[in-house]
Amino acid sequence: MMEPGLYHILFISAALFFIGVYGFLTRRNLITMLMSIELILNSVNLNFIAFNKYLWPGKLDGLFFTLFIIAIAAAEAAVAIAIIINLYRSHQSIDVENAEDLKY
Amino acid sequence: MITGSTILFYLLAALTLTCGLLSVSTRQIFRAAIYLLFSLIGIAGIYFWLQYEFIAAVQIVVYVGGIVVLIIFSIFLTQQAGEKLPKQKPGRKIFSALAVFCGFALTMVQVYKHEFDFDKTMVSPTMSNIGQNMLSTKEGGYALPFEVISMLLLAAMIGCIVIALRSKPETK
Amino acid sequence: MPNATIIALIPLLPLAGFLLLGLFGRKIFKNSSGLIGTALLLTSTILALYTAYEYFFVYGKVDGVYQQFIPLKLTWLEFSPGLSIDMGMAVDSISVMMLVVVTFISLMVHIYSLGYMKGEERFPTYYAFLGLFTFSMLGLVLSCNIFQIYIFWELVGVSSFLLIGFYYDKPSAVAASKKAFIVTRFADLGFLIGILILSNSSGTLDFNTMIATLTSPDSDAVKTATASSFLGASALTWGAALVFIGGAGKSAMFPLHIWLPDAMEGPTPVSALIHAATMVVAGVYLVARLFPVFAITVPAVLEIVGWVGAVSAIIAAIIACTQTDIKRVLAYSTMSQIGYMMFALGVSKYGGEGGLGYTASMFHLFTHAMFKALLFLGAGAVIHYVHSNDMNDMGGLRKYLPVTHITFLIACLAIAGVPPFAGFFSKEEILLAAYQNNMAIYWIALITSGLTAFYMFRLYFSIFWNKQPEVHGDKHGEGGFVMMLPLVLLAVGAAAAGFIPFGEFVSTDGKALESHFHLRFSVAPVALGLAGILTAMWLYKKQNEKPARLASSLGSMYKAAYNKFYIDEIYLFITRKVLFNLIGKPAAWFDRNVVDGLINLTGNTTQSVSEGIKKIQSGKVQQYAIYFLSGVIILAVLFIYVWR
Amino acid sequence: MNLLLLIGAPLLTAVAVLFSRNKQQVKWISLLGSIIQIILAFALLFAFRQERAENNSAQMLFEQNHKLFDSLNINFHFGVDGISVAMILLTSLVVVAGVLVSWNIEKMTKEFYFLLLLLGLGAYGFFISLDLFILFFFLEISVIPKYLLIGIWGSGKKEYSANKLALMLMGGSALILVGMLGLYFTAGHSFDILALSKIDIPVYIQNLLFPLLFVGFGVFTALFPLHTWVPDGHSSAPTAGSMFLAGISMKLGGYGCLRIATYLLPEGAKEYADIIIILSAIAILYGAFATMMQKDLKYINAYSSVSHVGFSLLGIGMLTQTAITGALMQMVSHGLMTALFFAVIGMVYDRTHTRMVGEMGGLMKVMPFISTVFFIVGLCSLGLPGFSGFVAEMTVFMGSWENADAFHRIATIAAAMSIVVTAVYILRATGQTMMGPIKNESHLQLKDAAWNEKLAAIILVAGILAIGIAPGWLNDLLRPAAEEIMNRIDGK
Amino acid sequence: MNEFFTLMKSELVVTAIIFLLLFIKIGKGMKNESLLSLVQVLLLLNFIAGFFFNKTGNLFGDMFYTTPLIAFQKNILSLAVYLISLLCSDWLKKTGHLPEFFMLMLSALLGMFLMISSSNLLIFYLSLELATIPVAAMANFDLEKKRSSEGAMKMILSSAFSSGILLFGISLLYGATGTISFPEITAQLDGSSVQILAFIFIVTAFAFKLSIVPFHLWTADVYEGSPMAVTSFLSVVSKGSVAFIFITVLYKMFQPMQDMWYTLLVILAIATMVTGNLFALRQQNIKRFLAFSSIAQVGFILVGISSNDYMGITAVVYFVLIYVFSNLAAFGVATVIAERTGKENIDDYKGLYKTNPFLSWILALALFSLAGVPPTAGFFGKLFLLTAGGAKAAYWFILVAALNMIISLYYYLRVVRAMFMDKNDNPVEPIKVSPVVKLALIICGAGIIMIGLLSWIFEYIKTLH
Repeated sequence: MMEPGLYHILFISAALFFIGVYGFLTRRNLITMLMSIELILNSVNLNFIAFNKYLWPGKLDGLFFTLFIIAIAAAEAAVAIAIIINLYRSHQSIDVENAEDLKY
Repeated sequence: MITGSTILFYLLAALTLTCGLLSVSTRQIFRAAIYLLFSLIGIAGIYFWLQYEFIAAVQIVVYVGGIVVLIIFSIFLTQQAGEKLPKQKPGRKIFSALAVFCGFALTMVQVYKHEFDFDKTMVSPTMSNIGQNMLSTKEGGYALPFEVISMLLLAAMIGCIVIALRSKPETK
Repeated sequence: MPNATIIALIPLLPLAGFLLLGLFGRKIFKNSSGLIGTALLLTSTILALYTAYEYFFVYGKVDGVYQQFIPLKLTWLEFSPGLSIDMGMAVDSISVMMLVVVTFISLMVHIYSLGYMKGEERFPTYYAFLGLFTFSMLGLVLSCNIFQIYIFWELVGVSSFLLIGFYYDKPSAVAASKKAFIVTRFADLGFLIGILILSNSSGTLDFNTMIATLTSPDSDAVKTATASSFLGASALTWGAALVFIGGAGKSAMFPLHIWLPDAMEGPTPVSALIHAATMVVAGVYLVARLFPVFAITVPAVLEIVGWVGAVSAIIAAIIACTQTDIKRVLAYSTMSQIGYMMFALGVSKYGGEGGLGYTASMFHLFTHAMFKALLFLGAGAVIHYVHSNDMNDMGGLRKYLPVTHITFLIACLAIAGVPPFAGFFSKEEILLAAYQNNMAIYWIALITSGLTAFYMFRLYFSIFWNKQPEVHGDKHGEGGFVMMLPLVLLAVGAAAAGFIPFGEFVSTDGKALESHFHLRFSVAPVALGLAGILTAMWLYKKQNEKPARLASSLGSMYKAAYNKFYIDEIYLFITRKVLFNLIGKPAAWFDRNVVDGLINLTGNTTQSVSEGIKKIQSGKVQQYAIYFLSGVIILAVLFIYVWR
Repeated sequence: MNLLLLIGAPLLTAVAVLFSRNKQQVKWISLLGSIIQIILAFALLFAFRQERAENNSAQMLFEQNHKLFDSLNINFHFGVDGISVAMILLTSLVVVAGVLVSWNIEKMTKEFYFLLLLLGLGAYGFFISLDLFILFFFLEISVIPKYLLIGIWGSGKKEYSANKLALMLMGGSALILVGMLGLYFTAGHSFDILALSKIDIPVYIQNLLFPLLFVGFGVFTALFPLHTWVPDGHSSAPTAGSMFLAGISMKLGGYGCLRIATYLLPEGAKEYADIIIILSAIAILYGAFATMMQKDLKYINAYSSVSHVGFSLLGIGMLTQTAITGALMQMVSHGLMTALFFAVIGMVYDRTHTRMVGEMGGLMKVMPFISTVFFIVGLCSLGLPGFSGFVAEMTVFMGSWENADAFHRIATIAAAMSIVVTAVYILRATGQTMMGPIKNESHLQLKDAAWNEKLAAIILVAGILAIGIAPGWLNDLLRPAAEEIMNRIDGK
Repeated sequence: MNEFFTLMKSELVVTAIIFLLLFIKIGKGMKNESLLSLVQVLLLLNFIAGFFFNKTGNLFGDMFYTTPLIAFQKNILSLAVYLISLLCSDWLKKTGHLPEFFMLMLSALLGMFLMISSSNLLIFYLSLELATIPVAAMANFDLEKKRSSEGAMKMILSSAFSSGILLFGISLLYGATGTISFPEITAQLDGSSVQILAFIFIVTAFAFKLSIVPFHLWTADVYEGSPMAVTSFLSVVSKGSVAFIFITVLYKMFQPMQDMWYTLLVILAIATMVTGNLFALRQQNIKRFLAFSSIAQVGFILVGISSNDYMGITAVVYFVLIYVFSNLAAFGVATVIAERTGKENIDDYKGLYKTNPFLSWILALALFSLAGVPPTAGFFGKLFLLTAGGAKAAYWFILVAALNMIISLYYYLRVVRAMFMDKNDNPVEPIKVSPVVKLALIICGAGIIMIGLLSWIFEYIKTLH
């Protein structure tokens, strides 16, 4: 076991990022896709905080970035959920594969 | 040397990743939401561990208290309870896994190869520090993003209202 | 000095006639067009005769040598200093001689046509075309620049085309006119390339300068031109040979003669003018113009000229013996006689006594113009009378067409070389020249002259004697004064032209040439001629079975001659099968399918690629994300590991 | 003389047409406008000769320079030399003839004339431009009107043909564009033709850019094997459209090949001259043979255009002063001749409603005027002396022969052979349509040309004869300009 | 403080309009017609206001900066929004949420203004989201239509995914350089692999917004699903703004990596032009058709951007200006026809010229301009882009671009052919175009013809540096 440090956190965040990406690519339910997006954003937040802590503690850029990402995530999630609910109303389903009318 | 702090970190890491993984793999949508919740809590834990308490608090308030609740509500709205999620095609899964693994490997290789210049001071921000910067309009201040995000939230709100509360008779 | 205005008027008056009648003929000069044309040409003829008189007897001879005068020369198109196409007038003995011949024959034809073409719907057009032809022909003979001669060369070609196709609603006339134009055009290609070679070698297009440059053996131009060789012959040889091909085409020399018999589809006076007396001798004239070059610099080509002439002469004579269309017989006869002129040039040398062939050739050209035009006009009168070209439809016409009969007989005697008619003198000189230089050609010429007498009298007896005529419905006699006058005038010419001391006026170097008359030498041709006449008389004077039996006894030879040695068929094979089927069709197919196909293929490929990749836009948002992610990863890998 | 008039006149006419009220107005305004253009073109000719007579030996006369995109060094730089003057004359004659033969267009008359005038505008602008960019602008202006003219008023497979034409010409433009930009950057940011002609461009760049420019312009002028738009485009276009296409548009390409590609990139021209010669010799012969097999009159003329235009390219490829002069003469001559040919074909088609050679015959009897013109143009096409074609072709031959090696000579002979093939197909066409017996009884009722058609034909015939009978003036116009081009090629 | 008002005037004006609309909405509300007229007037004022008091300056430390060129870019966007408000007035009058629509649109516009002016990754990211999220909501404004919500869903999810990747890239870049301000990052760039990775991640976000292949796949679906007004907004305003900031980011922030991004742009430009064109070839729906054509147009913009000099900037700004007119004219005509008849397919346009010559001419002009055919301005725009791209002497690259113009001409001509040449038994009936729309169409038409010939416009842009 090693002393946990920046690289450990970077590993966690990268892993979480790609877990989120994997979820986005494979989940068929729109809400779960949205959840995957949240994971992605959180992994990014972790990155910012870790960099801020270990490398650039002099300024709070990373921290504020995280803060605003959280806020954006909330707004994005809200709009996305509104759209999903509207889609559900018209399609009677939130399966992403049922919304494929627009193609080619 | 194994200290309590180290063990705590690994526990948090394990919680975050496991829950994250379960959240994208379980076929029970409600469970997925709960796993997401725990994963986010794990991340909040890591923030605590890093002594970024303010962010940890925000994380818990906004995510746990806000977004996850929103998601759970929307699950209630759109899903009959107990219904399992549909399966994805194996081909898609395999290809996604491959792509994701490549991406992960690529990123990790680059990150581990890179020599970051560490700052040994390891200071943590204080609350007043954060507060002053947040509303400052000078160099290093964050007043403008603050205003921008307020406009964004306003716009998102308007958008949500229009879309989610669509009133049928008014349109024709 | 020659008067430029007068000489210029000679070709310009017919041109004026062409423009006048061509533009306004059908509306304004509907009835008077013939008279206008004739009047203009009469003026031309008088001017030409005046010029001839002036030239030969007043100013032409300086120090005993006939000089060339160039009273007018305008630059028409300048390529570079010294190299330009000029429009000029060269006045020398042969051009003046030709002026007279062309205007005189043309005038005769104009007059004759007043009667012959009367009542034609396109009467004004006819006279317009005649004017155009006369203008072009006069321009041709006056040319002082090789390109000028080429220009008028083409113009006479097209006027010939127009006149052959005058009866444009007759498919055979259309075909004949096309054939005439295309075959001569093919020959002109040779002429053109020849011009390019000669002009490039000599650095000029002007006849005099060109001849001067190319005949001085130590000039640089000649040295370089003879040094460079292509397919075993020097550039000059090629040039001269190609120019000769042009001449051979126009003069219907073997094997480019096939257009001439078909050209008889035109109105008969036209045949008399163009395809007997004037245009077809242009080839001879051309060789004569460039004679110093041929004789001094490239004697090999001159030898070719001689042989082509000889072969044409005998082949045409043989074919003429078998044909039944009287105009075709005359056409082959023309070809045969031009062969004479050609080989006369071929056996000639430059300067002094050796130049006898040249003089003889010109002399024969002159006399031939008279009697051949007469023959055609006479044949025209006959055709006019019986409405048929076929010998078998004729016979015993001497009572109905007395004037025609007599004039025709005179012409036949002239062409057969019976003394003292014109043909005798010119032919004697030719045979003498051949005898002096080339025995093989001499023998061919001798046989030909016998054959000539035979087929001419075969023609004569078949028309005017032989069987009794069927009585025709409308007897309109011989066609009146306007048709008789030219016959008589030409008959006078055919009878008397031989007494002109031609060598006095025309020779290679302009010095007078004594005409030698060897009785000993004349015996053979005259005897052969008489033999031919008698044979023809024996066979054809009365209707009998002898000709048919003779024909069948000769078997395949007769058949081959009757079918013109299948030369037409060979041409047909080449054009139909080779040009159209082997080149034309594949070219058209290639263009539509390969070249255009490739272009279309590009378009279609684009379309099908577009169709093929539409699946990428699958409508699945996750698929889009996969492309997105793959794009990111691939770009990252490329830029981190490959293009770093 | 102010060259802007040459652009202004057609532009004003086009605008006036756009605002006119009825068909009569449209026609008469167009006619008036095009007559003004002719007057301007002749005024230009005389002014030009006057200047030259007064020993004004500047390469370009009547130069004007108006700043356009100053920072990019793009200017309205106009000026004319002999070549331009000749081309402008050609354009003005074809325009007025085109306006006249379209007199009876009923469908969308206003649009038709508007597009027609726009095409003319493009050509005028192209010929007076001394700035590559502006030249390219005017070149491109004419693509869309062509497309619309064919597509809307055409016949047969008009959409296909219009598309093909537009796309192939656009392809040519694409190549020109790249070559043009290459020149621009090589020359230190200048599009000015005169400036570009003064600098030494490195040989490897010339070898790179020359094919782009030459092939690009070559597409416009039917360079083998990129000529396939010609038969389809010409045969589908309405009469005036074909006249413009063959009479003017193809000349834009030839002019470009010479003025831009060859003049500005002499080393490149030398490098590729042999290929040009081979291609154009193939085009000449192959076009002629392909023509022989055509049965549709318009296809006949279209393929024969491929063949004839080959002479211009051949002349350019020969790189001698006389050959280039001949090439230019051929452009002018072919422009007039082919415009006239299409006009006559149009007249015949309007009456008989067929263009198939086999379905006609003996038309000389019912329409002597049209037949005579048909005949004249046929004779011009086969290079008969007295008509312009002869002068041009002979000049090309004379110039080509100046190259003493076997390659050039064989190419010249091959090209010369086409005059026989040309005679074959021209005589076939005239023989089957104008001569012979009348095949279709209904043709007996047909009328001869109307006044407008007569006028159009006479204008073009006059042009053909003016060159054919007295080529000196054209020679004087073109030769000094060709000499200028040769000076650059020879490095003087 | 005075400086604050002058430098941020565009943003302030837009914000003011948003709040005005908000108060109207919260208050008594207004009829759609009068509200629309009001908004149109306000937008016109906004556009006009953009011409005054343009200065260079920074605000909020390094977060916000503006120059006359940026102000001009903002003005182009304002103009486009104004034109959209005119062109789509038929649809807007009918919609039940007019004030909300404009609030969202103006929020997005505000986001774009801030994005163009941003000099900091944080503000850039925020304004990017501000420019995206409201548009996603707007895409769903045809509430009754299934396709509208599908389009909105695709847009919000794709853009969330894309911003995730962007953020990951930003975080890596932050880790490697320790700053989020553009000039400071420039100083820290050393070309290490993490920076390259971060760069690629960041560029993909631009690529996504600009619909560069292979990040373009959302475009056509969203364009087709959205209301026409939103489609126009997306294809013109959104693209234009991202193109502007893309230039700034590449030319300023990533200047040290210029060799790399030049190669990247070449690859992306070729892929984009080719793919866009190939897809556009067989589209039937006019919106989808214009979507793919706009993808191809972006490929040309990339050619211009690749020049890495002032010429590139000028050419792109100029092109976007022309593109605004051309594309909006095309969308305008499509809107009118779709609103009145519900016909959106190219085949429905057959014989349009017979019944609606005015619309046909405008659409034809627009398409010619898009195809880059003179005398329309598109010719100049495209040519200048290629001229800019040619500065690196990569002629084969220009050649590929030029050859792509052929394909694009083919499909633009397809529409022209349908309108002018093809016969149709059942053509679009004659439409009486309302005066406002007609005015807008005429403005667009005039712009298409005049901008190219009025060369001082280009010269003016050039002087703005």
